[in-house]
Amino acid sequence: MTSEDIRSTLLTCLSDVAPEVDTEALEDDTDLRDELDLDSMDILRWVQGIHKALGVEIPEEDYGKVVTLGDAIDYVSARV
Amino acid sequence: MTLDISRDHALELLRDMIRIRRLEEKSAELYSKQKIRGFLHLYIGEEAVGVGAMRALRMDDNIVATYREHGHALIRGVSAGEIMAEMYGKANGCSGGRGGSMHLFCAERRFYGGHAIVGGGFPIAAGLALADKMKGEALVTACFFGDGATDEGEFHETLNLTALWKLPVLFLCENNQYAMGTAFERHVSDRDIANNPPAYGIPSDSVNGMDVVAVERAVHNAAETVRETGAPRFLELRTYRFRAHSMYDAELYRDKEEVEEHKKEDPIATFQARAMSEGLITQDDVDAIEADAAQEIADAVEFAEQGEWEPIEDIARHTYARNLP
Amino acid sequence: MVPEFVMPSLGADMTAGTLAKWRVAVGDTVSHGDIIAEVETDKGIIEVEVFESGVVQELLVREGEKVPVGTPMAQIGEPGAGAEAGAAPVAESVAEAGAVAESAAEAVVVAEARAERVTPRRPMHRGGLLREGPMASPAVRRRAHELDVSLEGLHGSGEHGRITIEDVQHAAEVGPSPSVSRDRVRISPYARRIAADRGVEIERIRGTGPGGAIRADDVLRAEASRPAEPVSAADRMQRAIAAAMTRANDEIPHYYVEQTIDMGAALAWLRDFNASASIEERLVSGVLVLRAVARALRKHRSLNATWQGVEAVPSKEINVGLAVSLRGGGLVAPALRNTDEGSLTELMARMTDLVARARSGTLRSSEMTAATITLTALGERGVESVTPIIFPPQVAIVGCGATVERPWVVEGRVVVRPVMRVTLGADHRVSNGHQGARFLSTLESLLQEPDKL
Amino acid sequence: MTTYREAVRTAIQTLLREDPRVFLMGEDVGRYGGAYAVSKGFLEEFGEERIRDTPLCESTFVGAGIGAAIGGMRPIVEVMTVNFSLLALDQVVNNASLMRHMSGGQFEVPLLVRMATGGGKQIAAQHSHSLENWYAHIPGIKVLAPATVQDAHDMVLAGIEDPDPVFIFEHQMLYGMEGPLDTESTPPSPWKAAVRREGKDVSLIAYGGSLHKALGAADELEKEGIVAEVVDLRSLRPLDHETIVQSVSRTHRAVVIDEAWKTGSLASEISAILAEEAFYELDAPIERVCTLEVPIPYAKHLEDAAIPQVDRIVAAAKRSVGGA
Repeated sequence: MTSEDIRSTLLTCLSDVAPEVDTEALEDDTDLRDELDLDSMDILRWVQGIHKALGVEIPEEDYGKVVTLGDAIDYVSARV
Repeated sequence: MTLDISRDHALELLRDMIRIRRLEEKSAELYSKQKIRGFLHLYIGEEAVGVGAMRALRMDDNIVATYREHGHALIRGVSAGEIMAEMYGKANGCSGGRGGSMHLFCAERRFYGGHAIVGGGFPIAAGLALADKMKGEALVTACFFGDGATDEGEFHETLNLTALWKLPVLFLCENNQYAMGTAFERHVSDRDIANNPPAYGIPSDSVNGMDVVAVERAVHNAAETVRETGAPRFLELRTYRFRAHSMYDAELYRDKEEVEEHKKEDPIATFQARAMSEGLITQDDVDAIEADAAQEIADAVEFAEQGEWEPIEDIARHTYARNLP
Repeated sequence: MVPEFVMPSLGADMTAGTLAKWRVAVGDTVSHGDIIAEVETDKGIIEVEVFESGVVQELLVREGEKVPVGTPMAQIGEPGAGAEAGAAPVAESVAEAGAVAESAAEAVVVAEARAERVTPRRPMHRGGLLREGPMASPAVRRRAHELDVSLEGLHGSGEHGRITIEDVQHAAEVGPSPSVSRDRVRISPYARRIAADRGVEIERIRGTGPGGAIRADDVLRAEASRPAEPVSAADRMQRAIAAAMTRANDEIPHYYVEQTIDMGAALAWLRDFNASASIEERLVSGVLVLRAVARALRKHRSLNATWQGVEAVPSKEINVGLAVSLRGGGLVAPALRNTDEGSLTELMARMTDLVARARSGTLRSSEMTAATITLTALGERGVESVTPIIFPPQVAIVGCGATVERPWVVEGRVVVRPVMRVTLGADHRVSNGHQGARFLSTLESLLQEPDKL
Repeated sequence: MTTYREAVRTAIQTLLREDPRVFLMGEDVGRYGGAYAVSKGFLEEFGEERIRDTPLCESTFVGAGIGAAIGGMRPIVEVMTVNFSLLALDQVVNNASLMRHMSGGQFEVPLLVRMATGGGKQIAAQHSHSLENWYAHIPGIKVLAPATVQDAHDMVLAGIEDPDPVFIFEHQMLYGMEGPLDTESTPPSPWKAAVRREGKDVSLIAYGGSLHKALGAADELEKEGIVAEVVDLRSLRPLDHETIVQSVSRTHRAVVIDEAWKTGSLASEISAILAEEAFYELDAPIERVCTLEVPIPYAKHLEDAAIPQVDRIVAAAKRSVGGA
């Protein structure tokens, strides 16, 4: 699975949680919580979506490692 | 044949003709300077008609004139200043600036205009005469018109009506040989215009309109006959217009030679020469008249220049007796 | 991608600004935060910073020119990159962004509200990740700028009303067409006048005259059958909120009591639970508070009621409402039925479902009317204290701030504990401060024993 | 009850008896007694001086009326019909209307001109014109259109009393119409329109011969529950904007009935006034019921089809009210 595939999947999961976000315009260093107005419930749902799609589990204590899209891609790539 | 008039009479006739001429010349100048606008029809060359006719009429007679009527108004007693101011469009003009050159009016002088639709004055004259007749007043309504107007239906209708109803109208045809630019022989079937009225039972005559004394006598006699009989009469006054129809036209319709030929009959020059040759007047008299006329015209221009413009808020005035809501 | 620097909005009431001075030239390298221009607004000259880094490729607005907010003013790109080369991908991506929002627009009330009301938190940033204003790609905006066409009020012929280049060119040819939809209404002059006098929106009147023209009778009928529906779902929602909050503020004699609660036990329990639970069963702290409020209501029935005109009517069930703010603006507070029952995992699942449905606009009507008390948690962004207003006909509301670490005295010693400030707003016609204080006390106790929740 | 003809006659007779300045002239007003028998017997009573049969010269006898009016008389000129008045238009447009203005207020023309107008008697194209609007176009004259027996009388008196030229258009179909005539009371101002029938659903605005068709249409409409207001313009110049606008402000719908051709008609003028002054009162497009844009034909069925009739007015009113 390429980094681009992962990116695409993460964005799809994000769209499920926040369909109004322009995921194409999203840059890798964007703070998802801050910039996209995601709350803890949204983050949880996103993490759950990633788990479902890719089987990668992000524990609660690692939430700090997926603050941006780029972080999340790196995090997932290392574990998929 | 001598003039057979007094020195004073001769001086008056000459003075009035010169007053008209100088007024007209000044008007032409002011038109060029755009002080006078619109149409401007000059009477230069025809002065003997206006002067002779006006002197023959009484002040309580009615005058209906045409759009070439500055001279008629002036001799009738409308001041040169009021005439000039009217041509300026000023409120102190004789028609309050609403009429202009073609629509000079003066109720006080029974001067009923100033009509610029050729032939339109005939019925008015008939009506004025009708009113006088019905009121039992032995007045004459003098109706001036050009040769062109005899083409109009209203000429013939009015001859018919005035003859039928015996209305005291004196028809004065100022035949200056042109209906605007159409020569007499090209717009009238019978070259003797005086042949028309007798067909309606109206006596008619033709007079040399360049001879002020002849005009005065003929009009006097005709007017007195009208006054006595209460019935209409007709006079043709044969004259000639030296200037263009209106202020400027190319005069394509006549030769310069023709105009020059007629200028030899200039009513002022010929009368002045005769009066001087008969010893009635002197060059000093002429000089004095010219000086007076120049002063009168200068005063008239000053009067016009000093006049006020009618306020625009008053634009609706005189449309009706009372402004409509 | 070639980012654009657009005329920023420098105040809510600013619709346009005049470029007073460029502080950069084509070819200059700029960095995030640099002052790029001076813009004159009604309030004066304001220095404007750029949020991009790169090379100024093109200046699109001349000094002295007044342009609407959002108008591209400069293109900033990688050194050496051509402006034109980069423009197309931007156009595509923004069009895509439009499509995302449009799919949301197809949903009912709530989603529609979001699509129309999306507001970026930092509108200057790259034109905003969340769209604002007329839907138009940068290429379209640029063309509009070149042709001096305002996109405001321009009718878009593209998919879902997106403004196309053709629309802009047409507008440039025919001139401005203000209030397009309004002019299309076929209505008699008299009907238009009385509709305005009576505040009847003509867009919502059915015309019975020739060609569907609206006539005076139609206006009077529409007036008689008011309240007419608001123009859009977003407006409708905002009006409903406005009406409810105004009524609450006017009618309900609020009293407030507040307590700071030690969340140490609850968070520790939650951390352990989430570490061992499957990811699908993971909880958020909000669900603990929600359950605690519900359980507290069991003991304090005076707060579990609705106000019905002259008296409070107690509720048989415990249905706690949850305030859900919509990212596009708007607010809903659907109820979780029987909030006091079932396992936390089950409640969490129901809460997740409820929030998702609130955001997609598929709430059930019973969920909108069942609650007696609402929980509003605004701590996500660091707010420490909330003074909420009751949703009529409910009789109470609980506001939670952020959980923050503070010095805390435990058994005579100062320790650092995570604490949360909880505020109860309640209807004084139904309960009193003493009862409210006891409710908060119960809530505090419940949160100290999370395993029992 | 008095006929319209008798009402006009009574008014002229009163004037001739009371004011020596008043006289009547026109074609066949004397021996013949008037083409519409208005002046029958006048020649015997008032004599040839004051009852003047004119030659057939409309321009000159209208112009003579102008001259006589300027000269202090109060002429009543009967131009047999509007069709012949075209021969006198120069005198109307260039002299009667302008004299006061051009002379800066020195001369006034207290002239009254009467003429018959309108179609409906199968007298074909040259004798069926309705050209009141031509006259109503001209500042400096006033135009009246009596539609009732009372107005036929009162307007003649008002026309002579007025210091400006007044033109009265008497619809040829009305001379035989009967109605009450009060010669004692002070008549209302002739320059104001009158609401002949009050209503709430639509204003039928008419004058002269068309007024009675409008009233007939109002009867028909009432059977279908539409209550029409009927406005009689009475004066065509000046036009009473106020009454028209007030009526339409009550009903919000207007049907203008005019026997003239629609193009450039008084109906057009009324429509424009309503658009200018009552735009925000209009709940339906203004309807005009006018004569079809053809010469008035001789054959009865064609003539009826050409000029406004009750059924066309009813249909227009229904369109206006019902949106059908």
